[in-house]
Amino acid sequence: MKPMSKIVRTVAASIGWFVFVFGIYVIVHGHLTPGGGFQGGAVMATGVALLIVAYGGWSAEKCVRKERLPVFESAGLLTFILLAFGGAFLGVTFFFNFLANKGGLFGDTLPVGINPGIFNSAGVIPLMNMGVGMEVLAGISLILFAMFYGTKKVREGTCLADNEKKEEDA
Amino acid sequence: MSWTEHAPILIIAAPLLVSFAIPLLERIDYRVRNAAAVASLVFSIWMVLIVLHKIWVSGPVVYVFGAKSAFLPLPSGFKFPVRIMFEIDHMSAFMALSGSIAATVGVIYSWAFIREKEGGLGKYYSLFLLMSVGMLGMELTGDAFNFFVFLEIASIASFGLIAYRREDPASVEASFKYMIVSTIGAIFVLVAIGFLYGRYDALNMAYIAKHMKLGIVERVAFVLLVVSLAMKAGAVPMHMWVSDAYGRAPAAVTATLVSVSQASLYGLFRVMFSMFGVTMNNHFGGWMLIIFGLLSMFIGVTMAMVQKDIKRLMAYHAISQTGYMLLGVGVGLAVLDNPVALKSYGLAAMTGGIFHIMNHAMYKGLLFLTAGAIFYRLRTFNLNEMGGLARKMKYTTIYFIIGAAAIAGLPPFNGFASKLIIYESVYKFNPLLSVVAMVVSVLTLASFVKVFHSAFLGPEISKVKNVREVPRSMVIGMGVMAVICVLFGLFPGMVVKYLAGPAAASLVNHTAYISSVIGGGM
Amino acid sequence: MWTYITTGSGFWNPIWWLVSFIIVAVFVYNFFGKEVKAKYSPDKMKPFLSGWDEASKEAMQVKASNIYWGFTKAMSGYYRFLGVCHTGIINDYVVWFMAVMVLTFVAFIIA
Amino acid sequence: MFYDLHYITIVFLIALGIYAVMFQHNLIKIAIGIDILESGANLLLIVLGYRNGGVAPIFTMAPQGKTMVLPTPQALTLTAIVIGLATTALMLSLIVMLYRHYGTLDTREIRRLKG
Repeated sequence: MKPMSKIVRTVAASIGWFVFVFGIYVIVHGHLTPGGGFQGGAVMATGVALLIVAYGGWSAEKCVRKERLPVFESAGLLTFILLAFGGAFLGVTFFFNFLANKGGLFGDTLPVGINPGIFNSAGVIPLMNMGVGMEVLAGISLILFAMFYGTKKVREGTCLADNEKKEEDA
Repeated sequence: MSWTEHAPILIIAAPLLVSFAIPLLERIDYRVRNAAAVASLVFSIWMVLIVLHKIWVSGPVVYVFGAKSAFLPLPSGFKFPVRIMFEIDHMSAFMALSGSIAATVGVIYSWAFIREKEGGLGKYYSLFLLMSVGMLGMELTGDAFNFFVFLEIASIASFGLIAYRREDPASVEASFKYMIVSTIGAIFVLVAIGFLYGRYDALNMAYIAKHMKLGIVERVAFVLLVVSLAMKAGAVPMHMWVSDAYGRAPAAVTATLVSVSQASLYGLFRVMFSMFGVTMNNHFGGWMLIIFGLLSMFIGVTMAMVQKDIKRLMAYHAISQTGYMLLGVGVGLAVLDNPVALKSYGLAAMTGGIFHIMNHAMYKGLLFLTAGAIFYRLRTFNLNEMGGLARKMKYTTIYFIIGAAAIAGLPPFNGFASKLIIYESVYKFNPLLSVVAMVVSVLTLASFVKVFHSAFLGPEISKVKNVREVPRSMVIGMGVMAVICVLFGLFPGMVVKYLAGPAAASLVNHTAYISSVIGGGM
Repeated sequence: MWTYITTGSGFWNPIWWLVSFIIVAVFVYNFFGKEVKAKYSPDKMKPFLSGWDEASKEAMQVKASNIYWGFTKAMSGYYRFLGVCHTGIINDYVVWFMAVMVLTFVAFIIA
Repeated sequence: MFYDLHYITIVFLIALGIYAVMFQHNLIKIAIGIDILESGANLLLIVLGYRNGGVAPIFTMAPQGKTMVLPTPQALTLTAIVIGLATTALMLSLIVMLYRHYGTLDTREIRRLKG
């Protein structure tokens, strides 16, 4: 995949950061506004897609440490499931929200009615959102890179069917 | 609250945790990864046994997620259950036991079967555990939408696993075909759940069952659910994906995939008995299952007769055996509103059908694993290129004989016990059905005689000269299933009394399923 | 009690079966299982293939595709029909699925 | 007059998706058909939860005494969308691999498994 024109690259470079920041905003405010882990992670992965499209896959590969993505993915998922286990460890139930309304970390109580919302509320939900966001970012980026390699192989003419035919002819 | 009280959730949470941790465990050592995968599934079996014991002592177990108390589905002040919950009765626990054993054997077998140099093994084990989680979740959940989610988890994981050998064009093709059909089926399940939600404003299966009144919307939802789940279970004429997917997946995956399809079969029975039950026209439902069953039995076995690919042949037999389960349970459903007939033969037919589910998971898993063992050494599925393997692979041969005798219904193996129950009870309902079932059994035997003759008997062909017995983990994996086949064959009374019989009774007992969540009965 | 099951119209007990099987097997082996000594020299036991020599054992084995040839031949019409149904095209899989769904729906409305 | 329009749209979308999967022989078109089908199912879920004049179900924006749109179907739809994303990504990857193996996108030629 070739890099696109200079205009596209410049715009991508200036917009890309906003995409990432917006994704992080969507993730961390998931318990107050529409959005959450998946949506924010998908927005951030759009940034990776933007890099691949604008700069070409090979340059984008240098920007992203691809070998760390599976670890990221795993860490996000583990955060999620361990928080779910937390409820069971504390003797209540699996997925019990053991931080909500206790004070402390994400422990404030939200009042009912129209209000601007309190960031430090909702218990384990923001933490789970962050875990999911991490996982989705890593997962979708991996998918995008995998698809990039796939298109590369098709374009280079390494079509296995043709090879098999050649082998049969020979 | 002791930790064993969390046993219902630990059944799926332990494999889920290990599945997520595998990319990290893999960095330590491949042995750690494999051992963790095996350990999590063995732990699952143990938890299933704990839950089974609890059900024996005090009836269906309910586990509510995220609530203050796990065993209170309806806290005071609530008119209907809002939280996602697991609802485990005898039938669920029976299916979960069968599924978790099959998954454990699959992972043990994979240890040697999937060679390290094939690559992507971390992903393989992650997906394998996810597939097991999806299957167990489908069997345990009491929430309709949760059922859909687990269905999709199991399906998507199995798409990846079927296409694991991606250098083989046929594997990718099989995975793609399965994916298209399965996704459409899953979307229909979702649409049906949406219909039921729009009608009853709830997703809990017991709540829906309690308020079920048969209108046009419910009819549409019923047809969508039943046909989609029958397709996922592999009923003829929607069976084409089965022979592709089973035939091309790695053998360890196929052995578990049999159980994953059976989870859909469980969903089908749950929808028919617990959700709709006697409110629908149960003669229609019963005869529908019987017709699906007859078609599956006959077309499956006749297609198997002409196959020359060993795994594809076994896949067609899997379709044919599914027919027995549909037939047995369908007869039970057809007489559900007739207590005399139900007591005299309906319940027995259902017991036979349900017993056959577990037997099928065991002997069909065993047969697929032996086919995998042959593939491991010869690198071919083609029966024409085999011969004389009995001289070289004695364990595999013995296991194959046990599996083939069990699937053909030869005494004293487990297949005979369940098939005998089905024949004799179905005979009282309609003799013709019983005759067809017996003819199919004869054809099954004929077909496996062919496999045995081509692969194991005969002179030692040149290709087989250097073949050795398969590695130890594969022998152990096959051994576990073979031992279960023999034990269930020798002690069918125990299985029927403690596992299959109560499972059939719990399917019939529509009110107990509802009252364990809603309380107070109808 | 562990082995005994009732089947709706009968019963089944694998232990009894196993015991009787062993008894019958011992009986049959003792009375009919005597080895028959070859009266002819091995030379004369060779198969006679119209004067041709016997090919190697490997070539003589009946291949899997040829087993049950008669069965397949007798039911060739049925198998041709099945072959038409199992096209292997993904579109047809979906067509079958939808056809069954529509049929079931119509049947359910009528019933 | 437009009261049932959304249900008509749903039926149209689902029928269109099924048509594409049943009669189109191009793999990419089949993938598009399945996505349309998924959209139909998602739209159905959203429509089921809609209440006339309801506000968005956000906890901090809930005015007292006004109707809210049902939040459960929206949660269901989100889950279904996530699953749809996974399915679509996997499906497209498989199509890429199929194209590499068979050199075609026509379903009538991708039939090594038959009979």
